[in-house]
Amino acid sequence: MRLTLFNVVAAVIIAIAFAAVNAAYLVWAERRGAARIQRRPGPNINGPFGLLQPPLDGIKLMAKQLTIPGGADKVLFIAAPVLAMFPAIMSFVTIPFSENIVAKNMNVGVLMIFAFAALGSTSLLFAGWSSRNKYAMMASIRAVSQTVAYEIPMLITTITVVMIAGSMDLMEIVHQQSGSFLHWNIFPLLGKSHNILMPLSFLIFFTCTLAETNRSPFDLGEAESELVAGFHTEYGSMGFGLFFMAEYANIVIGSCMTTILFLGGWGCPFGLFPGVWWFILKLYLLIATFIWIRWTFPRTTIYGLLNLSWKILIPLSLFNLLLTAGLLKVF
Amino acid sequence: MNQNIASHPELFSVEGLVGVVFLILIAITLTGGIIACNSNRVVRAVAGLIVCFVGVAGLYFFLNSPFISMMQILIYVGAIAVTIAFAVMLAAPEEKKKFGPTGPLEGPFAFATAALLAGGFSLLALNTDWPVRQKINDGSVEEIGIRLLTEHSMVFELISIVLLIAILGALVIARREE
Amino acid sequence: MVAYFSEIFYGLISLFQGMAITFKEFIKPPVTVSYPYETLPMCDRFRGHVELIENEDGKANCVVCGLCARACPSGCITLAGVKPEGEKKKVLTKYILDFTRCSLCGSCVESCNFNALEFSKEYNLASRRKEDFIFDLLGRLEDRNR
Amino acid sequence: MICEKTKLALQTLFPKAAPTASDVTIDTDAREKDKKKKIEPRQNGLVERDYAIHGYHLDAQVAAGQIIEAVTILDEAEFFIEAITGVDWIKDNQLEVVYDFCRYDFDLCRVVIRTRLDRNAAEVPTITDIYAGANWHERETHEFFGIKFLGHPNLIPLLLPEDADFHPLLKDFKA
Amino acid sequence: MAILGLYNNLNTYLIIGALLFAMGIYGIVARRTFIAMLIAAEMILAGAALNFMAFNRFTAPDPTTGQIFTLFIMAIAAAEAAIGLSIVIAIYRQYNSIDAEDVVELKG
Amino acid sequence: MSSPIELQSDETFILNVGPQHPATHGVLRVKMEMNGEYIVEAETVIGYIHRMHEKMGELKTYPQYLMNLSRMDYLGALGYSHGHVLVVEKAAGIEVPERAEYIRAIMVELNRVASHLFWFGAFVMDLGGFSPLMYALQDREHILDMLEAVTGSRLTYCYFRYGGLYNDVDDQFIESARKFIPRMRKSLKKYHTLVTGNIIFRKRLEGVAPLSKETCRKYGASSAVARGSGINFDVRKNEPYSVYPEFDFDVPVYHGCDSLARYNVRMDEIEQSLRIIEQGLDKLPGGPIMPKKKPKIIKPPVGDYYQAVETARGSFGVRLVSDGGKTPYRLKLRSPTYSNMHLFDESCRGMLISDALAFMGSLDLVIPEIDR
Repeated sequence: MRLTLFNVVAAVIIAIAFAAVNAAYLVWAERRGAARIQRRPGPNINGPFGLLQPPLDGIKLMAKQLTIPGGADKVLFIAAPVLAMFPAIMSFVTIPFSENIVAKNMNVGVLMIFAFAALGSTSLLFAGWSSRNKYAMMASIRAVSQTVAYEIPMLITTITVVMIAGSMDLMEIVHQQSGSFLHWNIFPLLGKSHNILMPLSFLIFFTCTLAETNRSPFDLGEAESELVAGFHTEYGSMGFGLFFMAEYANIVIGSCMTTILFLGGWGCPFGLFPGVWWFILKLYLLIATFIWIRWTFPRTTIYGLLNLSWKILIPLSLFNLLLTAGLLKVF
Repeated sequence: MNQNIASHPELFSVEGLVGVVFLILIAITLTGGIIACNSNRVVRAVAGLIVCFVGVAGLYFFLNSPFISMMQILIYVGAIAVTIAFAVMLAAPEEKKKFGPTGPLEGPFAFATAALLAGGFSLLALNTDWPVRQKINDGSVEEIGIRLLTEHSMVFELISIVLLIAILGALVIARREE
Repeated sequence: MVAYFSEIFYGLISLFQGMAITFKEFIKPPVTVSYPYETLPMCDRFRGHVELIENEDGKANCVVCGLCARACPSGCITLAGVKPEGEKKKVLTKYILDFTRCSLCGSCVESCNFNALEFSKEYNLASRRKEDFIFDLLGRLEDRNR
Repeated sequence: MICEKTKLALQTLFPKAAPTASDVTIDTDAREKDKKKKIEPRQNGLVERDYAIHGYHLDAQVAAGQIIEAVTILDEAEFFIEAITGVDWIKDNQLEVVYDFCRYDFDLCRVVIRTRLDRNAAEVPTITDIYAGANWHERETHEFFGIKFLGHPNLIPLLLPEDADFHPLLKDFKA
Repeated sequence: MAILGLYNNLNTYLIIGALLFAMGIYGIVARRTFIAMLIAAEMILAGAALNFMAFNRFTAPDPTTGQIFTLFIMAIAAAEAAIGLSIVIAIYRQYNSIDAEDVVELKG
Repeated sequence: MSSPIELQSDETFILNVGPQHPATHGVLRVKMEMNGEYIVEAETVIGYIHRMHEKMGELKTYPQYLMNLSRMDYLGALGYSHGHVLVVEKAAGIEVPERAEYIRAIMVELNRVASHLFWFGAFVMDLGGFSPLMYALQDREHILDMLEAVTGSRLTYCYFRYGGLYNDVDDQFIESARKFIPRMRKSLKKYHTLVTGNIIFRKRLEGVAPLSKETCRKYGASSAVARGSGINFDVRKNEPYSVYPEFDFDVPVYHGCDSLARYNVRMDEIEQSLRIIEQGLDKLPGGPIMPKKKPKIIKPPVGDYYQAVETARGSFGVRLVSDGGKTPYRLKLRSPTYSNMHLFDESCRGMLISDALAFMGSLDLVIPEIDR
């Protein structure tokens, strides 16, 4: 533990850089992707393919004045975006990008990511509360109740995978899926699980990731046609920028988790290039799906969202858990 | 004083860095606690509580139990604190009055009581000869799981029932009168 | 129970169908014109603000009958003319179009019996000052000929 | 069909036949009449209009007190409310309130109910209790003409600013 | 730099636990609203749990008992929070206040 | 779904939706008393962009007023002009050549498709889906290009004249209109797969915002709002005007009474409008577009005239009171959205805010048309 602390500190710094670059260029990717889906060119003026757009946007955001609405709770108002960013960065510490690229492998890595995700949801609450804006308030209540509701099926599904791997160690979970890509948890045939419902499990987990990161079609916290800009209505300047970065960092973490739990992490089916690149490839394919989904579907409502969680996802994931447990016992 | 390994690490060593982190954690815990107990706004008190619990989770980490540490964050911060914050938003949409101590004497009395207790416990802790540990805690989750489902299985079941009843009870109590 | 599962099943199918459509659109080329760098030609009948039509010797066709000013619903047009000695027609001396009030209805062009007014193809009109939109059409005509 | 029925029902409003109401005239005269002649304010009564020219079938002018009665008849015949508006007949020193009704039906029948009010004391009972949709129309007529709808739940300006005290559609209104 | 070695010392944890406990007691006595009291109660539980964990690390013969105890404390705390908050909300509905002083009828 | 709940007065708060709010599509304000996410009471405040078109009508001569009608509803401008020219022609006894009537009908229907397309996109955007708006705008641009080539403007057309049209259509227009119809049908199929069939979309609209026939009647609702509640009412069929009796088309009526029914009605109307355009192009007669004899100054005889037309937003009526002068004595514009919007206050009680805003979207609001 003592020697790894340096690792951790270094990792945090790298994670901040990684999160920032990701946030910036995922915004670019999102805008370009959305534009292509809508048959527009998207940002293409600044730099080649518009690649200078994100840093320029960042400079613009930083140059703006930070306004705090009158009547707002100043301390919490400023603390909320920081609180949003902090767990997102901390979560990067334990994610293994490959055999060697991991800051601090913990034997409770899965749990740690969930714990920090829970910490992140409080920032939404404080952002909404401290803004003294009814829209922000409603949005934050929505966002948090959604996060809480979707944590349950997500945890249950994760437990299924943890049961198969017999460990909460992310490295261990990836190791267990090594071999050909038919050993991945999403494929039920050659792996340890034998559970034919694993693709469904993957779908449930992916849906929950969408909901946990407040992404469309579950972006009730920032439903612009109902609640203006949601919980960050009153935020401008870097406060808004931090929320933005945190959102994309959360997407990256959610995709990392999906990759590790279901898609075999850095495991490569053909071994053409080193594992870390496979990891990155899977990760960004998932993120592309996030973007693709966002620009395809309309938004759900709060009751549709809770119905989906309680009536469909939780029963199915519970059933899946029981089935997996039974199969593990039998084989 | 006691049987603990007395270590005096240098500031600029790895151990020293760990010590600094520990001191920061203590500061976080105590600051959070003070905010939670003294803030004039309920929401800030909740925020203080969250800070305090994150600090406590860090302390657990230093006590070689990452599992409990993560559970602390997951349960206390992700569930309890959020629930309290929710209740604040439901029950006190506008903070009509500042809420401090009730009477002029209640604050000092409370403080005296608390100080007495803290002092007493601390003295007790310092002046006791604690026995030596016999088995090293390696932070294994497996061990906890096995113990939970073998030795403590009865308690485990009871706790589940308590939680279930608590949730049902909470629903019944908070339900709107028809 | 059957309804429950069939709803999930068909719901999922509908979602994938939607994603297939957006994917198909994704691989098609963009259809927009990136405006300041490329422009489309304006159609023949485009109705911009009005301009005076000149005759062969570069003078305005207008005979200062004032029909356009009367036809205008918003009173955008003020014009004046003099009748020089020995000429049959009046000569236009001033033709002011207050474009801030113009609704581009085309009544003026329609009411003109002397082929003196036409729609311009100008659409790049933006300014911070109101005065920029009070057009002196006679002056513009002279500028064009210069 | 429904026109005949409505006509009969509306005729009950005019028991003691006013000259024009006793025998319902087919009015096609608007064009031929001498334009120079001063137009007299119409007497209360029911007129059947030529749809091809005027665009509606029945035209009933009633006293202000009879509005509720007339509208109830239409409500029972399942008419929907099209609009309420006013006309300022400044020369006669009168204000007219015009109610347009129509039916969701292929048996077309457009009915106009109108009432003439004194310009200085323009008051008419509200019909919001019968047609909830009359609410905005009456508010609009109130703010534009100054006609008071007695019993209206919320008679404040709708389109004009909330504190507007002028009535722009009156003929003597100068901006 | 003895202060940097504090993390390896049982007494540090015990004193922090005692301080948390005392803060909780102070909060319960001094604060007026139910929610604040609930927050204080959570802190008392946290103080106790910290003691369990400390003893588990430094003195216990069996390294899991303390952790399991802490887990149970968390579960109890969660149950307590749920019930407590539902009572608070019920009281708020009834009296339109969450101030303990305002709810005088409870005195019987 | 949204069910009315028992409410206690002290638990509510006021939420101001608008005047600037992304869902109101203009300057509209709804003062909502909320209980959590539920609406207890709503009060619509309109009039932020009121321009007193009716007074302008009294002050301007008949030809001068033509432009105003297209400013009322900037999405379906031609339908409104149509109503106005029809009532004046009726009053002044102006004969309209057949070719002009056909071209008017084609143009109005094209404009209706354009308006419905925009509504479709905006409605789905209200529900959070952004891409359909862009697809709808692509198709709409084609219509606008066609209309621009004929009328000279893209949005606020001033194309109809008393007795006829501003200018004639050319072969190029007819060709592009013929090409447009199959293209639009293909797009409609795409929209149905992308949006109508989507489970999220259906779940948001099915059974949401029920609107009974009785409510529609009491408020005088028309267009898809009435037709979605099972009322078979379309001015083009019920009170045929212009050359509409010559066309073979259906009036889509849905009995769902919910937002989905209103959505379906409009989507089907696009298809029906395409049918009308197709037939209009086939039947388009030759001849002049302005009548041979037309009074120089329009002075309708004394009287009271009414004309209703079916615009993209419903039954639009013009009441013209003439005193025989050069300007109308009184010109009342009965705008359909005014009545449709009025429903909202009463109907949205007890709804969730997200449902209420979907409901608002399904009403197809164009604010300048309400405020006039």
